[in-house]
This record gives sequence, structure tokens and C-alpha cells, in this order.
Amino acid sequence: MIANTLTVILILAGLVFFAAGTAGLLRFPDVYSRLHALTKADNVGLGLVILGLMLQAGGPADILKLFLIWVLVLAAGTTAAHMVAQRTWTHGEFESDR
Amino acid sequence: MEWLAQQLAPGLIYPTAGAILFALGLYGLIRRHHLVLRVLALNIMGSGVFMVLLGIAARGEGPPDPVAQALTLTGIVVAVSATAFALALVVRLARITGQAMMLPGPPDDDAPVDDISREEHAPSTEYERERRE
Amino acid sequence: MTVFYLGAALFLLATILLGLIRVLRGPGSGDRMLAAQLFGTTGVTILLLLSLTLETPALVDVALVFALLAVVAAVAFVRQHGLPEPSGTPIHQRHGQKKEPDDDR
Amino acid sequence: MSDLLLVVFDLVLLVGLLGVAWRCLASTDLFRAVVLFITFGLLLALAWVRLEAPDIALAEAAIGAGITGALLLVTLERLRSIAVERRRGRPDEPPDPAGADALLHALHDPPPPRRTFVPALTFALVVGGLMVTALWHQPDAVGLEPVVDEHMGVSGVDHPITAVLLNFRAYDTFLELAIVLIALLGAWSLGRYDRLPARPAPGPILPGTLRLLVPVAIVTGVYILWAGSHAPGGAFQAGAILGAAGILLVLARPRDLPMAPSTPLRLGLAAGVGLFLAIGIIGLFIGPGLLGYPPEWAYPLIIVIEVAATLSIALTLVALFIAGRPAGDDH
Amino acid sequence: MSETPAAMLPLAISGLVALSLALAILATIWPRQAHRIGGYGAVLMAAAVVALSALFLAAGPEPENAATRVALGGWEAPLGVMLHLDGLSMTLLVLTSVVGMATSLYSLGYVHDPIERRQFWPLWLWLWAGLNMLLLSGDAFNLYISLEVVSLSAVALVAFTGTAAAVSGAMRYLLINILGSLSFLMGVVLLFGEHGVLDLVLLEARTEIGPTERMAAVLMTAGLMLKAALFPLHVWLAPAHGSAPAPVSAVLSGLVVTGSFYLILRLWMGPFAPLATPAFGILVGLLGVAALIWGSAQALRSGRLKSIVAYSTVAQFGYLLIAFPLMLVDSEAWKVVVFFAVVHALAKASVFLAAGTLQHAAGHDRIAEMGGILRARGRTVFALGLAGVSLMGLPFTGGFIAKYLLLEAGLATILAGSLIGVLWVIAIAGGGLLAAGYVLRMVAPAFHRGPRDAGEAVSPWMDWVPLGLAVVAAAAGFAGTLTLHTLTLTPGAP
Repeated sequence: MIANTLTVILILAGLVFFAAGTAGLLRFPDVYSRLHALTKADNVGLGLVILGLMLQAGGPADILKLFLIWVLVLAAGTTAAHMVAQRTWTHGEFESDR
Repeated sequence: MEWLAQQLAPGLIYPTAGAILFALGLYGLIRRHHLVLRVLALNIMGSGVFMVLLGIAARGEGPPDPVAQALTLTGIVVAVSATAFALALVVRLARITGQAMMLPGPPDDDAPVDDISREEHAPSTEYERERRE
Repeated sequence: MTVFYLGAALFLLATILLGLIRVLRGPGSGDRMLAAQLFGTTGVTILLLLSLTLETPALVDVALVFALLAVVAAVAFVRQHGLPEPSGTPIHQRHGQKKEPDDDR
Repeated sequence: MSDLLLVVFDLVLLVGLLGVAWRCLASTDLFRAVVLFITFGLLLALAWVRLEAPDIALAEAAIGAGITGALLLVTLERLRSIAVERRRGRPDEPPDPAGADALLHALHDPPPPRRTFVPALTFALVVGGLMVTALWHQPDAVGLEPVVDEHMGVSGVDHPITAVLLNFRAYDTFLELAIVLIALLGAWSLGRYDRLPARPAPGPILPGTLRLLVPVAIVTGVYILWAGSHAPGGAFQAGAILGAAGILLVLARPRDLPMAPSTPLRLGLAAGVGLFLAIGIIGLFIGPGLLGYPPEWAYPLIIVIEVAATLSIALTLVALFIAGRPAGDDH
Repeated sequence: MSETPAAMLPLAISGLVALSLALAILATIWPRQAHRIGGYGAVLMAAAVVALSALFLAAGPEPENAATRVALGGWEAPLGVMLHLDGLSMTLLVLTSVVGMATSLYSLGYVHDPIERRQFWPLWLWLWAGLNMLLLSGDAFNLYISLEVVSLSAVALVAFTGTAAAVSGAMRYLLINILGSLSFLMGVVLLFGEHGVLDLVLLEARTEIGPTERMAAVLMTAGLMLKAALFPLHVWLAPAHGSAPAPVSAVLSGLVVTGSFYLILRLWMGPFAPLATPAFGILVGLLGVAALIWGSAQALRSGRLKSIVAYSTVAQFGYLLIAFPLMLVDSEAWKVVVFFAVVHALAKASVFLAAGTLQHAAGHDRIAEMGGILRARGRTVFALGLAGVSLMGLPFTGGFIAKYLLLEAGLATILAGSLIGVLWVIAIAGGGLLAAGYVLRMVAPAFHRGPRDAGEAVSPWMDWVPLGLAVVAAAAGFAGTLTLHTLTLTPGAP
């Protein structure tokens, strides 16, 4: 019973961060600040949701798989954010948008 | 309320959405002239067909029909290979004609004729010379 | 509990549709790519929640694959210029093609 | 309550799908269309999940997110570099006027003329409308599910979809592997790569991430291949995942890509198809028929074919991504 | 093997499928030997098909059990995929093997460059395997997959020369092919949704007139008409066939387009038979007449040898459309249509191969400037003329018998009271006249006085194969009774 309430609380917290991420994506003025919206949403938002789901997970295998998913999304998020920032910084805004 | 829930069963909504996607892709294929957009339109039409197929398979209570899912899987792999070949052809066309648009035009009868059987068109001779450079 | 998971999944789906505004309006293509990356992450979360709602553990594998391949699109976007043009094709040799442009970037 | 939420989820998902598809086809900027198409693939995977087809969601995730997105983005870049090259005007050739706005043409498609709007719209509406009416007149579930269940015992695997794919309708799957191979042969006949120079990434981030991701991708691919016999998964999803890992390596090439000599590469490419046919011919003589397996040998033979198919598909998808045959092929 | 021929037939059918696929895979694995695999394989395949037809004729005395159905992998109809062999597919299989062998031998001389050989032969053998599977398959989704195999390899071969015209023609052909395949697949999905069965014979038993059947019929027929370049949807044919290598154009015009027409016939004789109303027949007939007129006009106007022949394909396929209304009235007319398609495929393939030889010799294929070449190369021009005569349908050729039987069917419709039959009769006779127009246009420069110029040296294959195929096309007239007898062994045909 406690697990259920804990899961609900954790998932709700995660949703807050996802909402923050999307709001940031829409509201922030330029690419570099929007990067924060992206990285916040996945490493913390997803992290909380996965913590919540770990409580419901069956055996240790599921818990490890969920943890692996979180690590992979972390890697993807950071790499994408870094490379987009680096390319935008070196090449300026992309010419295809004029 | 019951009628509404019965009408909105996934077995009916998804095939309808699939048919709309098919028509949308068809519309895009006819209207847009850029080849990459036309390839995207064909992919969207394909996804529409698979949505109709899987929507039909999901009708009724029991688990969905595995034959339909196997057909969809086969269809998706065929779609991705056709797309990959089409994109390679688009790049080759852009390299030769300088643009990636497919404007409807009559076949030009005086286009230079290239005959792979003739001697001066043999690529191996040019390939040898290029490797010697 | 499944109602709660479904409500959360619905909320996340709404955030994706909201994020589409950035894709449509986003001035730079970098913004669009970021939005796509965010959708990937949100998609992974929705899949995890749905795996509990529909009681199909296989969806965790789907989420795993999504998480794994989210980076491919991002890398393809950033390092697009990785692949030069194929050169000597059987018949084009005589079309007087210049050596393909070496990668300056 | 929960099925009401499910219906709302369906409606929101489908509205999103149709909206993304419409905006993707209506956008004048090619890059935006490709990003919208990648999002379309993601929403499509959610639709397959909602239709209780985890196998298809897995394939859509592996192929949509991994292969098609990267393929489209690289195609756009190639079109751009061709346009830049023509616009710069080759020294031996006067810059052709078409080249001036070639850059614009390359990644920008002007909105189409008004005159084709009405006929195209009416034609699409008629086709769509007739189809929807036909679909709404169809009876309820009439699938082959009971027939498949009946024969599951003999099929040699526990997962119905893998049974249908590799045993009941093995002929379709065989031809599908052939189609992937033919697409590659077609792409190879268009161009050749003499060498693919190494392009190490500027910073440590990308190589580091690749060192983490590629091994995990390979392990995941093998896991999904193995899971295919009793749970959603199988040769095509695994092949697409390994293919995507290969595409990652091709994009971030630490060293020169080896221009593999022709025969081993072609053996690898045709391994799936060749082994499938060989086992099929054996089945013709000692088994129930062409592409059939003697019942007690079904499981091991299916596993052998799936492993070969996974390797072939992964190799073929990476080669299709490069879209040029290796120089080793020509001398 | 003491078993009766009927028992051997299923083994032979599976063996033929396995053989054609094995050849294609071998050529893909060893590209350096691909041309040898292709050459010997072509002869082997032709021999296998002849043996199969001998078995088929021996096994099928009475038409009822003539349709041999092979369950692949031992799984019966609703679950597994069934191979289906009857008179109709047997006749077209023999046609495919004859034209295929001729084209393969011709390609030995035509594609002589080592680099190109390695790419040409695997694609061509996959195309041939795809055609064999298309003709043998009895399962709706399997037909879609075979169509994809044929389409992708055909497009890759059209783009083979790599010129701007070839690649843009191939791109247009690919887009139209994928569109046709998707619309065909949507038709299959609708039928599967309605009946839950994919096998054509089972579908035929279950279909009745309803919205789904009508929509599926429209979608599948439209998809196949796109692929067969039948009149209103023929826009891709001339650029694709005109700029492809000669053996590829011969196969495209002869076999790929005929294969799509075969599928239309199979569907409208099988699952969609109840849907064929007289009004629909007349509409298709009018399309046929329009195709005849438009195709012939373009052929008479065009300046290049290959595009004349490509436009003549559109025109001659007008005949197949005209035959639809005839089939509704006189149920035996479908055999005549198939016989006409067989003769047309043979003649068209030999004309394309002869045109390829002349183009190789002259370096271009503008008729106005080819007088010297035509005068010098008597053998190829004779092949061109002989096949052209068969296209025109002069007496003693296969074309004549086909058109005579078509005229007979046309007259039967007039006697049956429908006045539109007069239009069909005029169109059939007029079509032959127009065909005479553009065939003579191709051959006429040879009779003008002027210098002879043998042009580029031509390999013996390229010299003799067109002549051989032209003789076979003309001799098809004498094989009429045998072909019509084989066609009668199609159960379920009206």
C-alpha cells in the first residue's frame, strides 16, 4: 500500500519536471537555454518516474533493466545537448533556416 | 453512451485513422514535387495501410491476429528498404541533374544516348586510369 | 492504480503535442532536433507507464530500444557531413566529375 | 473509468498523428519535414503499442528512430553539399544559373501551385471516404488467430508471430529478406566509394558515448533476437538495432572504413537468404515441403535462420546507409 | 520415378522456385562469375520450365484437377502460402523462360564490361526469379511481395546506365511502382479484413458483392494498371523503357508489364468475377481504344527507335483493354487475350533487342541518321521486320491468329446485339494498320539508296539472338492450338 502511494508521489514529481521541460522548450529565448529544458526533463523527470516504477517492478531483473534505460537516456540526452550546442556555437544558426 | 464507446472501439478508430493517413499521403504525393517529400508521403501511406491492418487485427476480445502482425512486420521492412533505395536514387539524381525535384515533363527525345555496351563507355578502363593517378 | 498510470501517460502525450509547437515554429534546426530528442525521452516514459497499464512487460524492451537509438538521430543530425559522395560509378566517370569534395569540416 | 481514459488516449494520439503527418507533408522546409517525420515514427510506435502489437512497436522503434531518421538526415546533407558544390561552380565549368538557387531548391520546396489543389484534394477525399465506408461495413473479428493457435504446438517456437513469420509463412519472410538485398544491389549499382576517410569527432564526448552505447546495443540486439522465440522480438528488430549501432560507428568513424574485399562482404550480406533457401531445399526433400522444417528439428533450424537473418539485415542496413559499393568490388 | 506425372508436379514446381532463387543468390555471392552463372542458369531454367510444362500437359488430362496447388512448408491454405499452377500461369511461365533465356544470352554480349557485369546479372536474375514467383503464387499478400521484388529489381535495372534520362526515368518508375504496390496492398488488407483469408481460391469462394469488395477491386486494379502502364496511367513507360539498357527494356515491355496484366486477369476471373458489369467492360474498352490511338500517334511522331517501340507497347496494350468487354460477352475470349499477350511479349522483346543491336552499332538511335547502319546490318533489320510483322498481325504469324480470334470475338459481340462491338472491331483492325505504320517507319530507311556503314562491331550474341526470338515470335502462330489447349486447363475460368 505504501509502495503505491510512494509510486504516485514519485511519478507526480516526475511529471512536474516533464512539464517544466516542455515549458522551458517553448518559453526560452535561444538554443542554449532550451538545452537545459531538455536535459532537466530526462535525467530528473525520467529518473523519478523510473524510481516510482521500480517499486512496482517484479524481480531484480526488471529493476536493473529500468536502471539501464535511465542510464541510456542520460547518455543520449547529454550527448545530443553537447553536440547541438557545439555545432550551433561553431557554425552559428543553421543556414537552412533563412 | 454505450453506443459511443462501442463506436470508438480501437478496432474502428484506428482503421479509420489509417484510411485518413493513406489519403493524406496520396494528397501529399500528388501535390509536392520535391522527391524527399514524395518519399515521406509514400512512407506515410504505408503506415496508413499498416494501421488499417493492425486495427482490423485488434477487433474482438481475444489477442490480436498474429498473421496480421507478421504481415505488418514484413511490410515495414519492405518499406524501409524501398525508402533507402529511393533516397539513394534521389541523391544520384541530384548529383546528375543538380536538383531533387521531379517536375512532370515530356521525355526529351534528344537526350544523349548512353549505351553501356559501347567501348568508350566502359567504366573499367576509366577505373584503371583513375587508380593509376 | 492503472487509471493513474494512464492519466500520467495521457499528460505526457499532451506535453509531446505541446512540444510540437517548438518543432513547427522553432527558428533553428537545432531547436527542432532538441524537441525531437525531448519527444524521444517522453516517449520512453509513456512506454514504461503503458507497460504497467496494459500489463505487457515487452513494452519495457521497446522503451529500452528507444532509449538506445535516440542518440542515432541526434548524431546523424550533428555529424551529417560524415559521408562524402560516392565517386566512380560505372558510367559517370566520363561525365567529367571533379574529385568528390574532401571534408573540410 | 480506465477504458474512458483509454479512448481519450486513443483520440489524442490519433489527432496528434494526423496533425504531425499533415504538417510534415505541408512544410516548405525539408529539415522540419524530416524532424516531424521522426516524431511521426515515435507516435506510430505508441499507436502500435495501443493496438497490442509490441513486436511491431519494437520494429517501428528500431527502424523508425534508428534507421529511417538517420537516413533522411544524411540524404538532406548530401543534397545540401551537392547544391553548395554546384553553386560554388566547378572551375572548369561556368556556374550554371540553375545552380544559383540550387541551394534553395535543395532543402526548400516552395508551396505547390494552386491549380493542383482542388483535384488532388477531391481525389484524396474520395479515396479516403470510400475506404472509411468500406471499413465501417466490415464484420467483427474474423482473423486467423484460432488457426494459428491450433498449429502452435508443431511450429517449434512459443511466440505466435515468430511462428507465423518463420514457419507458417516462411516464404514471405524469405522474399522480404531478398527485397532488402535487392535494394542494396540497386543502391550499389549507382555508386562506388574508393575510400571513406576517418573523421574523428572533435571532442571526447561522442567517442565516450559510443564506447558505452555500441556494446550495450549489441547485447540488446542479441537479447531481442533470443527473446524472439518466446516473447516479442526476433530477427528483424535485432537486425535493425545492430544496424543502427553500425550506422553510429559509420557516422563517428574513428578510423578509415575498411573497403572490404567483395566475397566475404557479399557472403555476409547473402547469408540470411542463402541459409534460408538451403534449409528450405533440405525441407523439400526430407521435410514437409519447400521452406518447411521436419517438426522435431523446427526450433534449432529457426534459431539458425534467425541468427543469419539478423547478421544479414544489420550488414545490409549499414551498407544501404552508406549507399555506395566498396572499391574492393571493382578490381 | 514410377510415380504418375501428377504426383511429380508439386515437386517440380517447388524445384523451379528453388532453382530460380538459388541462381539469383549464387550470382549475388560470386559477382565475378555472375555472367557465367547467368548464362548457364538461363539455359538450365528454360529446360526446367519446358520439363515442367511437359509434366503439366501429361498430368492434366481433364481440366478439373489441372490446378496444382503446392502447400509451402506443408501448411495448408488459410494458414500457409500456396503455390498455384494452372494453364494460365503455365503458358506465361513458358513465355517468361523463352524471353528470359533470349535476353540472358543477348546480355552476355551486351553487358561485356567486367564492372557492370557484376552488378547487372544479380539484379537481372532476381528480376527473373521475381517474375517466376509472381506467376506461381496463389496467395494475395505473397503476390504483393513478389510485385515488390519485381519492381525494385526492375527500377534498379532501368537506372543502370546512370544517365540523367535513365535515372530520372527510374525515379519516376520507382515512385509509381511503390504507389501501385501500396494501393494493391490496401486492397489485400481490405479483403483480409472482410474475410480473414489471404488465399485467392478461398477468397473466390467467399467474396460477394459488397462495399469492401468494390473498394478492394478498385484499389488493386488501379495499382496493377499503374504497374502495367495501361492507358490512363502509362506516363512512366516511355522515359523508363526508352533510356534503359536494351535487354532491360525488352524484359520490361515483354514480361514485367505482361505479369501485371496477368494479375489483373487472375483477379477479375477469380475473386472479383461477380463485380464485372457490362458498363465497366465498355469503359475499359474505351480506355483501350484511347490507348491504341494515343500510343500509335506518339510512335508515329517519335524520332528515336527505342521510344517508338516503347510507345508501341502502350498502343498494343490497348488491345488487352479492348478485350475486356469481349470477355464479358464471349466467355472463351480470355484465352485469346492471353495468347495475344504472349505473342506481343515475344515480338516486343525481339524488336527491343534488335533496336539495341542497331543502337550499339550506330552509337545513337535517331532513325533519320541510321540509314547506313540499317542497310549494312541485314540480319538485325530482318529480325526487326519479322517481329514487326508479328506485331502488325500479318497472316501466318502469331499476331495474325491472335487478332483474328479477337475479331471473331468482336463480331460475336455484335451478333449478341451490342452495337459497341462495331467500335471494338474497327479498333482491332485499325490498330493493326497503325502498327504497320510505325513498324514500317522503323524499317523504311533500309530501303533507301545510300552508303552502307556497318558501324561498331557487334558480338555474335547480339547479332543472332534477336533473329532467333523474332522467328519464335512469328512461329508462335503455329503453336496456337497447343497454347489454347494449355489455357483450357484453367479450372474455375468462365
